[in-house]
Amino acid sequence: MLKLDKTEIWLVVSALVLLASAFLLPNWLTFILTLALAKALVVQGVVIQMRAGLVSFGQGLFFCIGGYSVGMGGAFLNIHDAFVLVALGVAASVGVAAILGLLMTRYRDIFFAMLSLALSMILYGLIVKNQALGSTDGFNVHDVSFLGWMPAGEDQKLVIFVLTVIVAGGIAIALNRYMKSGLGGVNEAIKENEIRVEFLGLSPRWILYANYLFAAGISAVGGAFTALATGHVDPEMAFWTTSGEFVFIALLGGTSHVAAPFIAAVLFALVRTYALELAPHSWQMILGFVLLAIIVFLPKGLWSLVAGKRRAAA
Amino acid sequence: MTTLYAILIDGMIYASWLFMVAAGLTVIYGVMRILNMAHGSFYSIGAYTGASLVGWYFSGAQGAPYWSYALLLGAALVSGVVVGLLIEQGLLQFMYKRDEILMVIVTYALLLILEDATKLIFGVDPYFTFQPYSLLGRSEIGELTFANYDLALIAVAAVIGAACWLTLNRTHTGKVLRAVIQDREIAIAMGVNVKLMFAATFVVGTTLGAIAGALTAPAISVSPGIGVEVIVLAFAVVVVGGLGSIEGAIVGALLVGITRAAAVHLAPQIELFVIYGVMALVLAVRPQGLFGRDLARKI
Amino acid sequence: MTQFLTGRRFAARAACSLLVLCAAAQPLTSWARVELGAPAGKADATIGCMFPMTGRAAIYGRDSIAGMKLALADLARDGTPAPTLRVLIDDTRSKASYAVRIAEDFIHRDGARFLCGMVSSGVAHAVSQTAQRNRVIMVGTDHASSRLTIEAFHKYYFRVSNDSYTSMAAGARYLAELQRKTGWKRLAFIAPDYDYGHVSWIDLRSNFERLGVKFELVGMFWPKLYEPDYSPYIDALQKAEPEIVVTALWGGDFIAFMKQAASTDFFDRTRLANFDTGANYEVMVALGDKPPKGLIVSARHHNNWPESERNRRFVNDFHEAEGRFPTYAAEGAYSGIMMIAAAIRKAGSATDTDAIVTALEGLHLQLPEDPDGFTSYIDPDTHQIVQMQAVGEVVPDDRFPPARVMVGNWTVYRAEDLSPPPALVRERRSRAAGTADYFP
Amino acid sequence: MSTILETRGLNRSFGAVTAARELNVKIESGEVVGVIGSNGAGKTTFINMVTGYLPPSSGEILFEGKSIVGKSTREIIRNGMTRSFQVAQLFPEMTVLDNLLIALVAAEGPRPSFLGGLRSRSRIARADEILEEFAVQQYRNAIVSAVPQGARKLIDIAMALIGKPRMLLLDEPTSGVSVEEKFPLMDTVMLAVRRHKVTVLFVEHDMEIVERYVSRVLAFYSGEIISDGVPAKVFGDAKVQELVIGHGHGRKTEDKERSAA
Repeated sequence: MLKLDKTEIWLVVSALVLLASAFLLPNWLTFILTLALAKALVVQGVVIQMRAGLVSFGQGLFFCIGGYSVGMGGAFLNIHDAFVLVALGVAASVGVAAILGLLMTRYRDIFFAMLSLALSMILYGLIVKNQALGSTDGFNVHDVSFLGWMPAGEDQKLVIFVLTVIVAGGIAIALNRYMKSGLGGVNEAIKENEIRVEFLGLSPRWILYANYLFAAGISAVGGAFTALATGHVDPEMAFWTTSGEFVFIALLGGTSHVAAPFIAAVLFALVRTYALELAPHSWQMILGFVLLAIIVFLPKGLWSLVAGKRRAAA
Repeated sequence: MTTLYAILIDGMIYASWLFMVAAGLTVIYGVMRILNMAHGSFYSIGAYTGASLVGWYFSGAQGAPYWSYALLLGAALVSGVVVGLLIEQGLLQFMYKRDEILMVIVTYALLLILEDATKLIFGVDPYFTFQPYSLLGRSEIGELTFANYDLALIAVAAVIGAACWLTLNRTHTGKVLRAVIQDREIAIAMGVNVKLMFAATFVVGTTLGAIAGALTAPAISVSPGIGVEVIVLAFAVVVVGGLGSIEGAIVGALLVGITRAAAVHLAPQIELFVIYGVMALVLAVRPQGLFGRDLARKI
Repeated sequence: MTQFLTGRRFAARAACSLLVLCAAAQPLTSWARVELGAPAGKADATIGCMFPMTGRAAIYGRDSIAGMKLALADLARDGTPAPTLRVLIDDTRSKASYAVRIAEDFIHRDGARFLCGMVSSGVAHAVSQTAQRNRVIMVGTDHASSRLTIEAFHKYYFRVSNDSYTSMAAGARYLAELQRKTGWKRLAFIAPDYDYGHVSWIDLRSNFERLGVKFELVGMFWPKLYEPDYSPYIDALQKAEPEIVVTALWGGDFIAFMKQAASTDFFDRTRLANFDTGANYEVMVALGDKPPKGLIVSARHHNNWPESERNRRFVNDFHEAEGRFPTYAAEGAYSGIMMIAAAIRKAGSATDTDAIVTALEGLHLQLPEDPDGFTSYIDPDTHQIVQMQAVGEVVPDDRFPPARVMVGNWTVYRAEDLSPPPALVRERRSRAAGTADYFP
Repeated sequence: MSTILETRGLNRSFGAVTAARELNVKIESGEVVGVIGSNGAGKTTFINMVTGYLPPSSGEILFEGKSIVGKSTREIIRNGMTRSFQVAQLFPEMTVLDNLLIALVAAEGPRPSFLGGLRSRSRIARADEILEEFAVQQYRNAIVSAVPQGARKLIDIAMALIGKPRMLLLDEPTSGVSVEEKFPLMDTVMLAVRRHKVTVLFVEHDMEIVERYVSRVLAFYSGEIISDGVPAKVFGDAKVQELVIGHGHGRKTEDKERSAA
């Protein structure tokens, strides 16, 4: 049924290795990996739109919707099944994206970035002022069951890690297909020359709209898993510096390979964890210098380092 | 009726502060097409240098108090020029060929660096230097009392606005600058030293940000994070007014300022949300802002 | 034909990323972590404590650690045989999701039977739910929201410092007496816009209702936490022309608000009251020698009250050890360690959690906060420590340099008058059943 | 021969300037119609209206009998009328092969597939055929921004033809191309056009090119068509001589003088 190409085979292998390592690695590392993989899904949402020429400085909006849907589902609607909660998050996120997308796809580069930033700050403003949602403190996510099964305390984190790896792997394969598909190619074409795409009989606006919705969906999955893993949600998820971080990681990895955002997210998480421990007051500075180095020396991102100059070499 | 006066005057005070903060940002974007995320850090550097200098001056308590205002401006000028030159010459001048959106991310990296740099240099604890603020006393307008320092800020903002507008529209360098804004390549072809223009503009932009910070320092407790706070507000003003236009920044500051003042008085709950609401609304209707030029699609 | 990525190159990449993972795998002991007391092997019980050690609230973290050192020293010096305690302290960075993570590490990796500390109520609330889930005792030493001992109460949660209800009860009584003298009618309230701020207002209002104090609420304002610019709120407050302004702003925010208000005629026409954190030593230092007029303040611990031998020894020991005088966080942390030690001694075991819970309920222990003739005790129903509270005004006093003013003209309130009536506790707990606080 | 394109009473004015006045044109399928006229004569306005990029102030445009006024560019392209560009509009950072593959995907339908791979074997084979047909196969894997101007023009036209249009607008195909390359380029284009049986509307300044490749010429001057017919007739027309070619546009006339002197 599913004929996997070379990259997809390696994706499956990497996922299996990660799953196996779950039992070897200390649980604080699996926790960091869970968060990194969940964050990588949001970064994929940024990357898809970046490949079409749009830089979203407000992807935190859908990351937050995904997270809060899980939190609110548990606290207010008494839904405690993980799969239903994640689906709820994706549905809410794609619903919001369906409306906002009509407006957002009319804009390009700086204006798209600023409007997306403004919209995510509006959500931030709404949540911060809302008492029932614990305003700036946010609130805890209740324990979840997985199709009825309720694992004991610490195992729950392991189950969430396994679930994240599997879902992230599935999405990675879908993204790989998408990037190499006709639609994926047209995406890059829109970035290069939107008018030509129009004169080839396609509607760039509807393709960007589809991108926007797809990115919103996987960002919500990222938000949902982050909420499940940390057990807490707060308005910080929609703040513009969080969205800035997603753009940072997207650039760190580069947009040319589906695995790049995953590797970049893990590296970012590790660099930040060590930087936080070593220099609690200047970890942001370290990240700032890393970003500058990437832009100056590796415009195509870390990925171009590893994949070598495949185009020129062929 | 008094609430209407209160909203108008509070709105004016807040608008003048917003304009001072946004002026540097819109000047730099106008000429250099760089949306400077690090502008908030220049604001906080100006605030920190101003606050620490004035704090030191008053702890000694020898000189006449009114010198502290000169000290504030001096601190802003020095820190603005030094930091501006350092960044422009050290980094930005090599990157003018890069496309706009990448420059936004370069300045985001600068923001991350400068935010931590200020923490390392000035520490984490807040600076309270209220003497210059309370020195000017207060005055009554109707039954309302306002700090003279705030009212003075309106005048200072007006001066800065007029200065920017006049240099841009009524001086020779202004004409040349506008040529660079229209088309960089042709300006170079006509022998304009664009490199110098960019360096000067960037330093002016950072110094304007630092001045805004230094002049605000006496009115607030200067602490980490005020820079990040200010950037998004400055974006709202500049985007509403139209990127790169001084008149736009003035009108944008007034619009956002008065809306926020109304919100604080009438519906404090929606205060934060209302600013971004205005920004999203204007962007939806006129993406290039009230005064921005519509970028034609040439094929 | 260009392969998208040749197998060889992909393998190289996968290998290098795995290498990075393994390099990161060696146990990351967080350098910021502090360890006190007995080493891992020899301790009867391990206590996992969490405080902000970076950012603006770092001063409370530093003082709490010093307070704990004093407690461990007092336990060792004390005649009666005390349990050997191992105290681990980590940085919450004032972020709830991060604190929850540290709490779970303390429980599962370090085998901590107790969690303690936490300055922000939001962080405390998140960790409290983790403590309940893992059936581990949590002793709050510095966060004050009464929600933790009422709406979000659970069997394993205790608090050893006055909460917002106790402070507001003392404050309401003080303002009731002031009303009989000055007949003030117009009151305004301003507090940071998060859980602690809103709960403080709820507690003040319910105390006013209990005491039958009639007043006109002329304004309520909710600046965000760490707001740098209070001028719009000060202007709005002046327009509302209140006679009394009660605030729950704390630390740097409270100081910034007072300094900005001092540059206006705010203090000529209004009296500012802060019953929960106003008298903190850090605030006294910041007031310098010209405090604003009419300030009414109280706090969970004062360096100059009570004049008891125990309090004087605590403050001097702290000054000798740290070279500065303590903020109120120090006494809270000190009490936390002493309470845990006393409970283990009373229960006779350091591992039987339920026995320790029953031992703690109703436990009496003499603390620096207690004036002579009174002993603090834990309320069996709310697990909140019951202590006397002293409210006063700012008076010149340079016995504790660098502060030039301290609190004086004390009005002291009996502990029994300040605890929430059981009916109110039941009513608030039932109402909480449907909200985000409710925890199955 | 059926009429493929007809305009009735076509007007367009920008404020006071009338760029098109009462244009009535009929083009039969299979024709190669040259459009000449100095800058500002209304050529570009006419082309932009006909390709749906610019709505007319009034009048009717019928393509294969159906009105295309008010239709989006996309719909008009889907109906079989497309255009190439004076400055080749390609995807600069992608390879020439990728550019063609994108055009092939677009030709397959308005909603590109999410699953099917861009680089399917059949599409690559079809792309290679097109590269041979336009003699640009040596640039197959080169990044477009590194490809010379002439080849880029050919690729631009090739991509336009991939959508199997019935009518193609050539917008100054030889502008910016060196003199030696001009005629080989035009031969390749005309060969491909004839093989695909495409009607061509052909905007060109170079009279030598117009004369050699065009079956009919429309001469524009200040928004009106002043002459319509076979090249010999139009070039012979005194008004065209004076108003269009007289403006020193016809390179032919200058060469004659130089050679005569």
